[in-house]
Amino acid sequence: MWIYLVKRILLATIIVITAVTLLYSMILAVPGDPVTVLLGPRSTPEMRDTLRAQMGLDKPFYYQIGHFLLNVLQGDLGMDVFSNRPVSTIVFEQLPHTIILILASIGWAILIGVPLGCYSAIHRNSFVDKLTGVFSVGTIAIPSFVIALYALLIFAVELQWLPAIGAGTGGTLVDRIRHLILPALAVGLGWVGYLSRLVRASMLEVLGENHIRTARAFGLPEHVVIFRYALKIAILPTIALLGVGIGYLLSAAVFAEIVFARPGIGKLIYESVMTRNYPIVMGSVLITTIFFVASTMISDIINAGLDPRIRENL
Amino acid sequence: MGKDRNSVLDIRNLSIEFATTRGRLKALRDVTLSVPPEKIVGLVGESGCGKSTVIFSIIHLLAENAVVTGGEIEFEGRDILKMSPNELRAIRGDRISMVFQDPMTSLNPVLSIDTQMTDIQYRANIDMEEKRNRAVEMLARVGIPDPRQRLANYPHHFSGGMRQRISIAMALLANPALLLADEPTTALDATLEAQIIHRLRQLQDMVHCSILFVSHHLGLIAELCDNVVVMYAGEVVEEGDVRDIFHRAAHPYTQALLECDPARIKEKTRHLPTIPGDIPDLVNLPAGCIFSNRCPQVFSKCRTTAPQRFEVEPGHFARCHLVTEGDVP
Amino acid sequence: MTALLEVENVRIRFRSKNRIQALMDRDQDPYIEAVCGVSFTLEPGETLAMVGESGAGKTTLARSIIGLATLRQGSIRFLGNELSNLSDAAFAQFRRNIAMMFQDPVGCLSPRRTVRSLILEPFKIHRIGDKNWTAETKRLLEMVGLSDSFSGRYPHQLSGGQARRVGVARALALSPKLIIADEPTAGLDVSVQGEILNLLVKLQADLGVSFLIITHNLSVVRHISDRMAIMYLGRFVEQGITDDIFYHPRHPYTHALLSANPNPDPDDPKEQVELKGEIPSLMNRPRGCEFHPRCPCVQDRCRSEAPPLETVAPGHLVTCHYPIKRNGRP
Amino acid sequence: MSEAVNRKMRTERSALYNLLSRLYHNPLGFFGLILVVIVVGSAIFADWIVPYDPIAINIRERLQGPSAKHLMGTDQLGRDVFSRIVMGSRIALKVALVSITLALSCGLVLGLIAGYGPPWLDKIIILIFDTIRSFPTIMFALAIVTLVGPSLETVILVVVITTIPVYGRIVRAQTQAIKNNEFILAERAMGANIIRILSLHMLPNIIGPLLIIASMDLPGVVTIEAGLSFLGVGVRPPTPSWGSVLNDGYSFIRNTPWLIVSGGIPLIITTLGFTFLGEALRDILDPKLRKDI
Repeated sequence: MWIYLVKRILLATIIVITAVTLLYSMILAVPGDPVTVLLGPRSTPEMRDTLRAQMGLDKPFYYQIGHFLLNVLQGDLGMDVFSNRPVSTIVFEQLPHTIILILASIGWAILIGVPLGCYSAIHRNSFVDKLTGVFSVGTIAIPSFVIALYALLIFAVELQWLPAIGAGTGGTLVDRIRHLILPALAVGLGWVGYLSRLVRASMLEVLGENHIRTARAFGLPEHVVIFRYALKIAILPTIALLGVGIGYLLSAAVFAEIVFARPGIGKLIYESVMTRNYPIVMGSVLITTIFFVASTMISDIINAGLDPRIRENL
Repeated sequence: MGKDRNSVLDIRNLSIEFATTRGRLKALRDVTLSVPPEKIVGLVGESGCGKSTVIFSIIHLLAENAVVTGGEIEFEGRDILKMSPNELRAIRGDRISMVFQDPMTSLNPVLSIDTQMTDIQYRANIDMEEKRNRAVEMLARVGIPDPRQRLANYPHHFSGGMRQRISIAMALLANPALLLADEPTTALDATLEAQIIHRLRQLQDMVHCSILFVSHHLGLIAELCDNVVVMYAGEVVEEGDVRDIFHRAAHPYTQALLECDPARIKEKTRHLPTIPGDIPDLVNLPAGCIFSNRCPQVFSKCRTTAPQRFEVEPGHFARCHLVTEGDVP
Repeated sequence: MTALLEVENVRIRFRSKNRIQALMDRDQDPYIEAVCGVSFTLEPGETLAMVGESGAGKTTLARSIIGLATLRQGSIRFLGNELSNLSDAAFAQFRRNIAMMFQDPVGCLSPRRTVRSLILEPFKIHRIGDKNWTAETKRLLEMVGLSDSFSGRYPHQLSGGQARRVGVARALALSPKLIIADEPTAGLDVSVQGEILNLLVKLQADLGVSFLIITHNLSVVRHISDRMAIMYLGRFVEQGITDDIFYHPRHPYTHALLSANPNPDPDDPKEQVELKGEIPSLMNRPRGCEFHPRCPCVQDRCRSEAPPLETVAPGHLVTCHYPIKRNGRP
Repeated sequence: MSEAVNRKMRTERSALYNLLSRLYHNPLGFFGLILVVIVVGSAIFADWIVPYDPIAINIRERLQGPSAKHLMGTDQLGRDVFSRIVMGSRIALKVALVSITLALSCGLVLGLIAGYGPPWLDKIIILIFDTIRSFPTIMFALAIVTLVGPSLETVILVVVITTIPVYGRIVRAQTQAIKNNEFILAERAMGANIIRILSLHMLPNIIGPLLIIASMDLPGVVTIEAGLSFLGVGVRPPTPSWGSVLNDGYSFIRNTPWLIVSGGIPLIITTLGFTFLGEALRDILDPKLRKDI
């Protein structure tokens, strides 16, 4: 098992390093001079030169990448020119809100989606199965920010059941949860359908395999066949896709944070884009990418834990 | 034909159809066969003759689109076709157990052999340790080297031959009255097949269960089985003691099948005998005998009326007009 | 006259571990020896059968002859010309004379193309232009006993037997001198098997094609092959004239293989020679004679020393320290 | 030979006919087809359908609800929302079709190379795919917009870069699955060169499922374009895009709900339409693909 672990961590670091290099080379490939972009046209040449030297932009390409990589490894993502606070602290202040939102959305999506998928796989073509089928295809397709806007319009603005703005920071726990419901609903709704379709499809495939027929031929109780023999295999592709799904969740979270004016990394990036503050943008994109690569790695490791075949093939 | 007191399993006039887009496929028609206690009955026939459908109907694990349109399967005094799901589950793995054809896919890939072999003993109220001991003992009997250590392994640690031995061990663990074997050695090499068949024969003498052994390999059937049932395109064309079938075959299909087997042809020949033509479409069946379009000795009556099951000699049945009318060739 | 095909000391291996794994466990050899030192010749119009169990390397050897597997060592000469070191272009003109039939009757036919285009594929590949294609398809289909109505069909609309015949028709397209048939009877019932084998024998009689047939079905080999070779773990343990080997098997493995093929007669059970254990994995090959862990008449020398190749009768070669004595049968 | 040619013609026409009839029996699929026809129709005939000039400002009639005069009401600058929505469909489909064709072709080529080419090349391509895939789409889009500035071309660039790995991985998986099939070995044994094998034997078996997946991917691409326009970093105003209508709707949510409602409807119609149609096509054309969500 540990060989698999080492290999997987190695792969994750390589992806992160390539991501960093890609991001950084994107900055340098920009037609205009990043510094003028940053300081705006009215800035004097001296200001631009000092900033350029400060950011080491005058050095050769690979040196800058190497320098940037070294800083990243030490957790230093450079300084924010506007508030001259380190980028990493700014980004890490906002990250927890986004993570809470993502965990809440994926949480309720799993709690409802997975059992729904199992049920519709076991009771194929039943009323529930057909209903979830249509419901999931619909919710997967409709963009999450449209759902967010409609939810905001109906529940917050018209019916005013739930707060429309902010994350209720500083308020009581109940208050914070009330602020969390609508965004989590908007981000997670598509995932209920996605997970139920996924679990249903892989359950149906596994239930058709020979070893399940063997289990039934030995008269094992149906619940043992379903949960211990079938679900344990059927859940593997779902876990793998959950790891990858974090990327889509992060995108949906950006919209939810903007629509519901919640603090978080999405809102941070959005505002920095408006002010063309690319260090912050790059820093947050980098951190979200690392967060994404970590989550795919974790889901692969969980899969290896559950499936001996993955664990042992070198 | 009253109740056959001395047989473990009695299938009478079993007919099964499959609902397909092209219409109702009549997979089994009026199948009648019996399995005497502690005997090995060979169910032989070429692909598409319905021998696997018979096996799966006994354990009632048929595909969703299967419809039983008639007949009964009497096992230990009760008709399996009329059993409730719970009653069925009670006898599966306890009184009837089964070994499947493809060893690579018939064991759960993510559960250890230990889990799978102790799970199937859920009926015996003995503690886990005792269940493990019984599993280890049975694994040793089927020829798995150092079974105690191998118990913790997963299926992908074993070769095809080893996995089939494990399946046989699992099947015989509960001392069943009837073991169903669906071409268990077809996927294995010849030398391995010989070992497993030899081992199966020994275990059968020890466990005193009867075996219904499905195969398309005539040599295997001759060596292993006491009785033989020959099937063609969904019908039992001949049934009898192994010497009846191999030496005094009454049905033209059985005779042709035996002729075609290259192992039986003594002198070397450049031209191998074959049975020309194909199996008829089982959705819209031809009139008369099912083998009429390929039978070398076909005559007018064969094309009009279907022959009935006829006892050629005690315990030897065939379904052919030649047998009922003319003398046996 | 020169032999049609001369294979000499051919060795083929596959990389079983990629570079990182190979670094990690140095003790294990990162390669699997699929074929280790095989030699045989094939005369025009002759049929050689290669028999052996899974993992013996039969298919790998056959594929190396037609250039689908690269040789680590040894040579393959076709009508005197060396094939093993030819570039693809140079190899192409020999590909017309060697055709191959594959194990899966339906799987070896490209799924989205009609039978007609499948049969004409060899002509298209070798850019042979000047033929009336409809007549050519008709001719080839009739040669293998299929009516012209099949030319519009797709592979998934064919039965095992019919697909196999299309495979034969495709192999015959450029009227080759050698056809390599990998398990021609696989997946076919006994009653249909005969049709394909009779077809191959008829083609040999009419066109003088020589066959290299790979199979594990011994009873078929007895009837249709002139010479046969038994392979075990990538080596020829015995080769010779078919009747010689069937009536006077000299290698214990051959004897076990022949006896493992039960005789379909309840009153004449053959004396069973049951081998011990399973086919060892190619990763860690046994020392000395590689058959010794399973050999019923193993002796000390077998465990340490690899047996030499011996000629026990004209054209009858065995690699065994203690070959079985010739029994009484003629 | 002509007999064979028109037999092929007849089979093609009848194939299309029986596809439509089977679609008719699949209610969801047919419903999807109607929605798709509406969207595509409005995109093609936009100039004729549009009652008002989508950019014409008319402050007096600003923020009106739906009325006979303005089917979907007017926005904060008094522009007719219905005209903007209909013109918006042209932008949405243009972005979707251009980016999907580009992504599909690049993905196809890279996928084939990765699947059929030498292992070291496969590893490099897969590494690039995994890296791009590890950027959340919107974040990556925002990063590029920061550098290059918002425009339609940026949106297309972002969509293409983020969707190439999706198609690339599918093509690679299929190529590797087919590569070891015996019919490819048979072709190689007959001496067929790589080009012939890839084009005549590999591609036909891959294109079918790939097009179905592309049709189901269309909603995703439309969503990205609308999302970026909603964030104000996509299409530059005043060009009408569904996202920008929603953006106006969001800023004036307390004044009128209609902007959001009417901005959301076309997105819902398009995404549902293409998804239902894609699902139905997949069930009809390639049932064994069903398990692939």
